[in-house]
Amino acid sequence: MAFSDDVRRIRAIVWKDLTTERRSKAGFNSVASLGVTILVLFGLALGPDGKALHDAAAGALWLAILFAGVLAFNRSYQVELDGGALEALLLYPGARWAIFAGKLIANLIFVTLMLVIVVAVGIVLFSVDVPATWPRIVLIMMLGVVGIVSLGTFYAAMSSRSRAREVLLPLLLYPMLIPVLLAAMSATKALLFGDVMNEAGAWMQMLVIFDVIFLVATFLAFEYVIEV
Amino acid sequence: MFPAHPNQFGPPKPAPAWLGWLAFLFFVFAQVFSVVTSPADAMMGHLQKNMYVHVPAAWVAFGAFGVVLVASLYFLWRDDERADLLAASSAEVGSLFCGLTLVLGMLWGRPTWGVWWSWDARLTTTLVLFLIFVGYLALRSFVEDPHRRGQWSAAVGILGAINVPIVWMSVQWWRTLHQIQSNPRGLSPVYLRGLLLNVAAFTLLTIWFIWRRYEAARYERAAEHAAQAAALGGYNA
Amino acid sequence: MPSGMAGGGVGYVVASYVITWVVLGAMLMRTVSSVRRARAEYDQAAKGEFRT
Amino acid sequence: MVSGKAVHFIGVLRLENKGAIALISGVSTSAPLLSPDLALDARGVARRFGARWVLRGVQLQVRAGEMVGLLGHNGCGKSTFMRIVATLLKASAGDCFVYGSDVKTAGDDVRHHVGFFSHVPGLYDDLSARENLAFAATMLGFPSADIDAALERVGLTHVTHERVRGFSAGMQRRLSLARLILQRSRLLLLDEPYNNLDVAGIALMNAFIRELNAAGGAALVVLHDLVPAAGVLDRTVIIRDGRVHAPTPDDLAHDGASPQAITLPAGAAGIS
Repeated sequence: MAFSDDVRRIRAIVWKDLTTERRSKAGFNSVASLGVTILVLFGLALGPDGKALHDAAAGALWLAILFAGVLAFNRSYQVELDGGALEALLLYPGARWAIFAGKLIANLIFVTLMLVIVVAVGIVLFSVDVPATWPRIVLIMMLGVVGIVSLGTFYAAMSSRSRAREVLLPLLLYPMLIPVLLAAMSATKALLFGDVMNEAGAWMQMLVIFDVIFLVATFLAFEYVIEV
Repeated sequence: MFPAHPNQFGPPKPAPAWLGWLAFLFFVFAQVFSVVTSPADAMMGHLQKNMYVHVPAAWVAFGAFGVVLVASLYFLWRDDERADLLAASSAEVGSLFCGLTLVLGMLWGRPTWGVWWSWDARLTTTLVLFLIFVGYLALRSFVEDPHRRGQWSAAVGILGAINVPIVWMSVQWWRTLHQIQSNPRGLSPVYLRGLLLNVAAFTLLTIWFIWRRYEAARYERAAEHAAQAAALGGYNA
Repeated sequence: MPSGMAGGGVGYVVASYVITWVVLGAMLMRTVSSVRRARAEYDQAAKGEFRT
Repeated sequence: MVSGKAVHFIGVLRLENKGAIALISGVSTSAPLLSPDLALDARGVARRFGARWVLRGVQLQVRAGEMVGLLGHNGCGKSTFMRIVATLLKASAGDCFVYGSDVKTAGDDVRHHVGFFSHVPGLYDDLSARENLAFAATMLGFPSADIDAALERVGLTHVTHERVRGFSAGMQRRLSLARLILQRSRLLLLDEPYNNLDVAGIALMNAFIRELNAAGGAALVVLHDLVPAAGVLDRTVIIRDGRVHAPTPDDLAHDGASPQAITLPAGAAGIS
C-alpha cells in the first residue's frame, strides 16, 4: 500500500520533470548541443589524423557526456528552486527516496537521449566503425550512464542549493566518477577495437559493482542531504 | 544549562601538553634515528630514505580519512555535532598529509622512474583521495548552516570513503591490462625498524594535530553556544 | 630501474625532508594559533554569558 | 543563566515506543503533558542563523479547532517558526510536536497533518494549472481527488489548461489555495495568506479556513494586518524578541488593526 503510493509518486515526479523539460525545449537542445560542441573541440585538439581520432573516440565521447550531463543535473533542481517548488515537494508526505528515484529516472532518460545524439555525432566525427559487438557497447553505455546519473543527481541536490553551485558540483562529482569513467572508457575502447585482450568483461563487472554500490549509498544518504 | 538538545556542549578538554611534546620529540628522534642508522640501499642509494617520510605520510593520510568515515557515520547515526567537528578536523589534517604524500611520491618517482608522475594504482588512488578531500573541504566552506553542513559533508565523506577501494581496484585493473611498469619493489626488512618508528611518530603527530584542530573547532562552537545561552537566557522567565 | 641511483638522488632526499618539516612546522603554527584564537573567543563569549 | 531564577529544562523521554513522556524539572512548570489533542505544541523552540538568534524559545500551544493569528515585525521569526513546524527547517534547540508527532523524529507523520501555505507559490511554471494540481494530488496520496472542483472553487476554471508561467501573482496564490483545498490538512500553517489576493480571494481563503475549523482543524496564520482575518481567529499572539507574547492593544494598533477585529481571551499568551 505504502509502496504503491511511493511508486505513484515516483512516476509523478518523472512525468513532471520530463514534461517541464520537454516544454522548455531550450534546455535539452542546449545541453545536447554542448555535448556535440565538446566532441568537436576534442576533434580539433586531437586533430586531423584519422587514427588518433579513432583511438580517442571512446574517451572523448564519455567526457562529452560527463561535461554536458553536469548541466542537466543542476538544471533538474533548478526547476524546483524557481518559485519554491522544492519546498512544496518536501512537504508532501511519503518517503524521501521516492523524490530521489523520480529525479534519478528523469535524469537517466534525459542523459540517455543526449547520449544518443552525442554518440551519433561521435560516430561520424571520429570515423568510428560500429563493431558487431555493439549491443555490448550499448549495455556498457547504459551502465556508465547509471553510475554518472546516480552520483550526479545526488551531488546536485546539495550543490544546487549552495553558493557556488557551478563550481561545487564538478568539484565533488568528477573525482567520484573516476572509476566509472575509467571503466566505461576502457570497455568502450576495447570493444571498438575488437576486445583483443578480452578485458571488456572485467570492466563491465566494475561498472556493475560501482552502480550497485552507489545506487544503494545514494538512496540511503539522500534523505540527509535533501532536508534541512 | 538551558536546552534539552544533544548538540549543546561546553568547552573541550584540552589536549594534554605532554602529548604534543612527546609527539614532536618522538618525531625528531625517529627521523634522526632512521636517517642515521640506515645504510645506503644497494639499488636506490640514499633515495631509500624518502621512505621514512613518504610511507608514514601516506599511512596517516589514509588513517585520517578513516576517522572522517567513522565520525561521519556516527554523526548521521546520532546527530552529535561533535562527531561532525571531529570529521572536519580529520579531513583537514588528512588532506594536508595526502598532499604531502603526493609531493614526496613525486620526489621519489622522478629519480627512480625518471618521471614525476606515473599512473600507478597507489599514486592515482592517493590523488583521487586528495581531490575528494578538496571537494569535502570546499563543500564545508560553502555551506553556513551548521546542521546542513554536517549532514552534507558527512554524506560526501562517506561516499568518498566508499569510493577509495573502487578507485584502487579500477586503476589496478587499468594498469595491469595495459601493462605499464610494475610497482616499486617491496621494501627490505633491514629498513623496517626505521620505517615503523616513523610510522608511529607520524601517527602520534597526526593524533595530536587532529586533537588540537578539534579542540579549536569545539571552542568555536562552545563560544556560539555560550552566546546562545546568553541569548536564550531568561526564556519564559 | 632506470638510471644508476647509487650516490645520486641525495638532492631529492634532502628536498623530501625539508618539505616534510616545513609543512609540519606550518601546520603546527596554524594549529596552535587557531586553538589559541578560538579559546580567547570562547572566554570572551563565556564572560558575556555571565554579564546577562 | 547561572543565577537561581527560573531555569527550565524540558526534555522528552522516549520509553520503549510507548509514546513520549514529558519530563519537566525546574520551577513553574505550567507546560502541560504532551497531548495529541494539541494541534501544535512548541516548547522552547529556538533557531539561529549564523550568530543571530531569531527565535529564542517559543512556547506556543494550539488546540485542535483553534485558529491562532501570529503577528510580529519583519524578520521577527514568524516564517522561521512556521517552517520549523512544517519540518522544512530544523530548530537549533527546543521541541515541537504536531498532534503528538515530533517534528524532529517523525517528520513524515507531521507532514500528513500539516498544510503549509508559503509565501512562495511552489508551482511549476511549465505545467498547466490542472497538471500542477494533478501532480500535487498524486504526491499527497489522493490520486482521485476532485481537481476540477477545487479549480472551480478558486475560480480558475477558465485557465485550467494554461501554463502557470502566464499567471498573475494572485492567480498563482489561488492555485496554491486549490492545492491546500485538495489536501484537507488538520493543521493549517498560513504564511501571510492574504498577500496578492483580491477581496474575493480573501473571502475564499476565509471560507476555507472556517470550513476547516468546522471540521475540527487548527490553523496558525501569520499576519501583518488583522483586518482581512476579521472573524476568523480565536486569538492572536505576537513574536517579539524571539518569544511569543500576548499582544498589547498597542501592538494591534501598530499592526494596523482594530482590537475589536479579534477576540482576545484573558491571558492569551502562548501558554494556555
